[in-house]
Amino acid sequence: LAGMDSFQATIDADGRIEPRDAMPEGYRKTLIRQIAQHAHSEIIGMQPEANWISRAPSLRRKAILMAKVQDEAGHGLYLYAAAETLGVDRADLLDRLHSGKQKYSSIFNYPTLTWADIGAIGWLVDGAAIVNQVPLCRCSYGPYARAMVRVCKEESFHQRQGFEILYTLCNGTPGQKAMAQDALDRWWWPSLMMFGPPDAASTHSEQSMAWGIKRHSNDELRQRFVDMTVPQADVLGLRVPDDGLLYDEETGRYSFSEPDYEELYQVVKGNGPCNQQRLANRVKAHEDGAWVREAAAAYAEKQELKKEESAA
Amino acid sequence: LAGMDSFQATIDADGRIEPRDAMPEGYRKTLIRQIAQHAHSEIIGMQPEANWISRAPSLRRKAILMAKVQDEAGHGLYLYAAAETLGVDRADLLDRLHSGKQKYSSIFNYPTLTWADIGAIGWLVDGAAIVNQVPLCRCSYGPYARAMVRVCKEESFHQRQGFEILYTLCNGTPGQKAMAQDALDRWWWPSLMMFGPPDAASTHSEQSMAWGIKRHSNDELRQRFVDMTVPQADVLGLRVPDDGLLYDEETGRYSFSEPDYEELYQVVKGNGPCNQQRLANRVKAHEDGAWVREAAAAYAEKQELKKEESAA
Amino acid sequence: MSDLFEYTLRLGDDALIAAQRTAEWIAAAPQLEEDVALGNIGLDQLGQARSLLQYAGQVEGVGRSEDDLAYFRNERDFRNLQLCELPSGDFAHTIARLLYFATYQHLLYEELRMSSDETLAGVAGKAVKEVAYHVDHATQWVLRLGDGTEESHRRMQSGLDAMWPYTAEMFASDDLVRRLAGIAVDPSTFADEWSRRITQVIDESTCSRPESSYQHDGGRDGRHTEHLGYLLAELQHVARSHPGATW
Amino acid sequence: MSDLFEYTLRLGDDALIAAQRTAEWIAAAPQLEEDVALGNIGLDQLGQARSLLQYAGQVEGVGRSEDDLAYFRNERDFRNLQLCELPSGDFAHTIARLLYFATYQHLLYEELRMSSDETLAGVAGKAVKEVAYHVDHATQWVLRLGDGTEESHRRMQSGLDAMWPYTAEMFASDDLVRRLAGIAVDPSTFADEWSRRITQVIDESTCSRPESSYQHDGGRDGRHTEHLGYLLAELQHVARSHPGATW
Repeated sequence: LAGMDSFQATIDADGRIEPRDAMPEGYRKTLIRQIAQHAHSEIIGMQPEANWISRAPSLRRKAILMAKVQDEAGHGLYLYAAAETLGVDRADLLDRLHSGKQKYSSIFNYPTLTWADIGAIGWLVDGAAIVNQVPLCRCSYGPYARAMVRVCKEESFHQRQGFEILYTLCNGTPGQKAMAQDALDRWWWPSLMMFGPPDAASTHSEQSMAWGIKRHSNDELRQRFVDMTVPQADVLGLRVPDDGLLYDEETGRYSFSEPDYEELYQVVKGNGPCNQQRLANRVKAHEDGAWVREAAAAYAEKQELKKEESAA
Repeated sequence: LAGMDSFQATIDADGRIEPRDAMPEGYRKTLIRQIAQHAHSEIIGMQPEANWISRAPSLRRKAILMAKVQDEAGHGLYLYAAAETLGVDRADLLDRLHSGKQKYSSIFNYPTLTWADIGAIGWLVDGAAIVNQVPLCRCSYGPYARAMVRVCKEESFHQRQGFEILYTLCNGTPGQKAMAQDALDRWWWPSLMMFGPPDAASTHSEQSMAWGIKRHSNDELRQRFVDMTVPQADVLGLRVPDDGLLYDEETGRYSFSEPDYEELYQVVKGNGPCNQQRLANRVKAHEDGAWVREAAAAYAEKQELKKEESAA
Repeated sequence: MSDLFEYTLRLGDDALIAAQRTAEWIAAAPQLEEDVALGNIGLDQLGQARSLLQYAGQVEGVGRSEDDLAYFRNERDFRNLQLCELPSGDFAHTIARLLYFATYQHLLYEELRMSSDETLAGVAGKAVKEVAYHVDHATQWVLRLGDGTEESHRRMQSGLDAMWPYTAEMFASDDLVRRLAGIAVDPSTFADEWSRRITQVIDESTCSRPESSYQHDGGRDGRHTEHLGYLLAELQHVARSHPGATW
Repeated sequence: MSDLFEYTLRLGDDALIAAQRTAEWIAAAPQLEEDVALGNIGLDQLGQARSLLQYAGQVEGVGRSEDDLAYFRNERDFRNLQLCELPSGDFAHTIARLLYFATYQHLLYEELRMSSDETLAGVAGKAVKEVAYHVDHATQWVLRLGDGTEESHRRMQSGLDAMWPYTAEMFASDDLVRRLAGIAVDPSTFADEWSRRITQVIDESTCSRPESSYQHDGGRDGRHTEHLGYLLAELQHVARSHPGATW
């Protein structure tokens, strides 16, 4: 109980909880769920982009895209490691992903249909991720906060690359420009929904706020994203597909239409265009790789044994 | 023995041996081997062409190619049926193909690398096949001779289509013309070797001649092919890749260089560019289809049983 | 873009993409007879595609040929059902798709024979006989596989289930079809009949009719699965590599 | 076509096609660490390809960029080893190819650092460190898989055997390399050393070094396997679909 007092004191002082510190079970569980879901999103999120590596239209873009998808694998690694500091292990978390018990971000259940989607994902999806994640760099749990510092740095790099892809398309042939507009049309609303349901309908939020895991409400972050992104669309010369979009000169903020949250709930429930495909691919990679992981474990054990024998 | 006398009399009179007629065991075996090899060649021969169906550069050409490859499956069917009249069954013959005990024409162990190869196969490979096969329409074994009549009719259609593909390429862009020349360069020598080793080195031939299975020597047929094909190359405006090619005004025939039979022997032995791939694909299709064939047999049996029950 | 052009493209793209998938079986079928049969079916589908795309080009009136439409449109401009572009899977998946698609095409073409557009009516008149054979072929196989061995039953069921979420798209009605009343067929009108026919075959095969599930859509608006891009890369590569060439 | 252009293309195409195959593993590797590692290796290979193709374009002197060479050449103009274009197969096949190819590249680049052509020497100086890591990575996996479980041993042996018939092509010497003495490296000069290194790894892994067998060739003359065409269709499709576009 002294530990719990100290936990609350640390939270109140905006300090950092570290793995060996005492923490309420709810705090631990909430963090595990959130970090795991975040890690899963990184690795499922590799798929829609990896889908275009073989077809990237220039070698430079191919290299950038490969590096980006590889970064996501790296983010997955840090995040699983952060979750492991809370007493779970990666293999279990992966099992929970594969069995559908844990979720990943619904945005990755939309297909990447053209090369412009790679630009849109970088610009909008990574952009939204950054807005969501920057506050997490100050999260009360130390290992998660530190992982997020590194992740955010790379994400903002990715976001610029995505914007640059679209900028090039928008200044290219009419076919390229149309491809960019089409990508924005398809990714805009799903991106807005990355911030979750509207505050009125959001569960879990209050406790997470009190624990210093969450720092801003869904709607607040969504607004921040719109305010940041609309001027960038103007720079690209693209039209944001929202007739209700209006700039308020006084506040310097945009008002915008309500996304179709029914769609979000459907996709979360598994009824999105790519839910089955993404999970099936993931499970296949995992199952196809089982013999490799087993071999590595068997080999390591043999080596260990040899070392012991030679020591004896 | 009266049967054997009648066999010899039929052969001597250039008549037809039919399935129920008596025949020497050697005659039967030779025919089975030859017909099976011919059937195997039809079905392995589907692969190098099927390789371009998905990529055929116009819908009309795609349709023609699909129909052609489908015809080859049909030829395979007639020929296996002809072999079955000699007391073997298709499943056994396929097993012998899959285990490497029976061969198929070595020409199909070369890869199809460009669309022009589809033209070259039609023009040269089907052209050579026709030269080989027309005499077989008069083969002493009735079912084989009748199958060959049908096969030859379709092959000559295919040969014209192949020529037409090349004709279009040769009258197209410089890139297309170069593609056609390249295809001729690669397929010319393998096509010449479709007639088998030079007469001096040819085994089995004498007995097959006596039995009315073979009617002309390898070299004779090869010469006929060259005489037929070189003027067609001239029409295309392509260069036959043989510096030794010479037209003899008096005889109206071409002299030409000796193909590299060492290469032929290597490919026959299994050492060609695609031997492993062709056989592996065939075996895979067969194995992947095993459950389908088993299901069809099980279903047929159940239906039979039901019929019997309702009759009882 | 005219309604008639758009409508003709839908039917033409269905047939083209279906033909491309069917042709993948040639030289890889479970038995030689099936190489021949699937070859026939693929050729029928391709033939329909050619007539329809050629007509679409005429309707459009800017000089595009069947090949221009097949080889030089981008993925987002294709109007086919997602069902047609899905990977072929194993033989049971292919047969399940053929049952669903050919039964749909059969009902569609039966009606379309009465179209006031003579060309469409003509294409449908020829095609309806072809697809009747496709339906029959698929039906025979669903029965054999469904009521064959344990393994084939399992695979047949899995094929029927896997393709099912892509079937509702076939019957989606929209303003375009309604504007073309008399010319086009509104597919929602024969959804029940399709369902009746399919159910009968599946029941007889001892398989279970798939439960209703999430249904994909978007093909008619050019929103496809990620599979179509790869299919088109292969389909179009040679033609795109030699712009302006004749074949 | 100048000798130096042709030679640089050979090395550049090897790296490009290898990178394309390596990248197929990204998001599909047996474990996350391997997604990262194979991503690194693919990026190294792609980086080498870009430097080499860019230089090839300069040497040729008609204004072709790395992208022109990668996206707008036809199959018969590619000069890569057939080994690089073979389908990736399972993880053991991929590792077997990487062992063979990276060891070859390592020996090649070690020599090429001394080339009198400063650009090639520079590319080699950077690349040699990268491929040393590839060799090490492949070696570690050959040991783990070869001396892991029964299944992994069997698969590792099968991978080593399957890729073996495509190795002799790496060491083929020809007039072009001889004409470029001092600039190019004659790969036949390090065939024995390659063999020594490979044998050592295979022996330690408890696998058997493949028996000599029929050896394929032709890549340096643009005669490839039937697999390359499909790889290029995918690689080039978007670029070919938008001629003249910048990305």
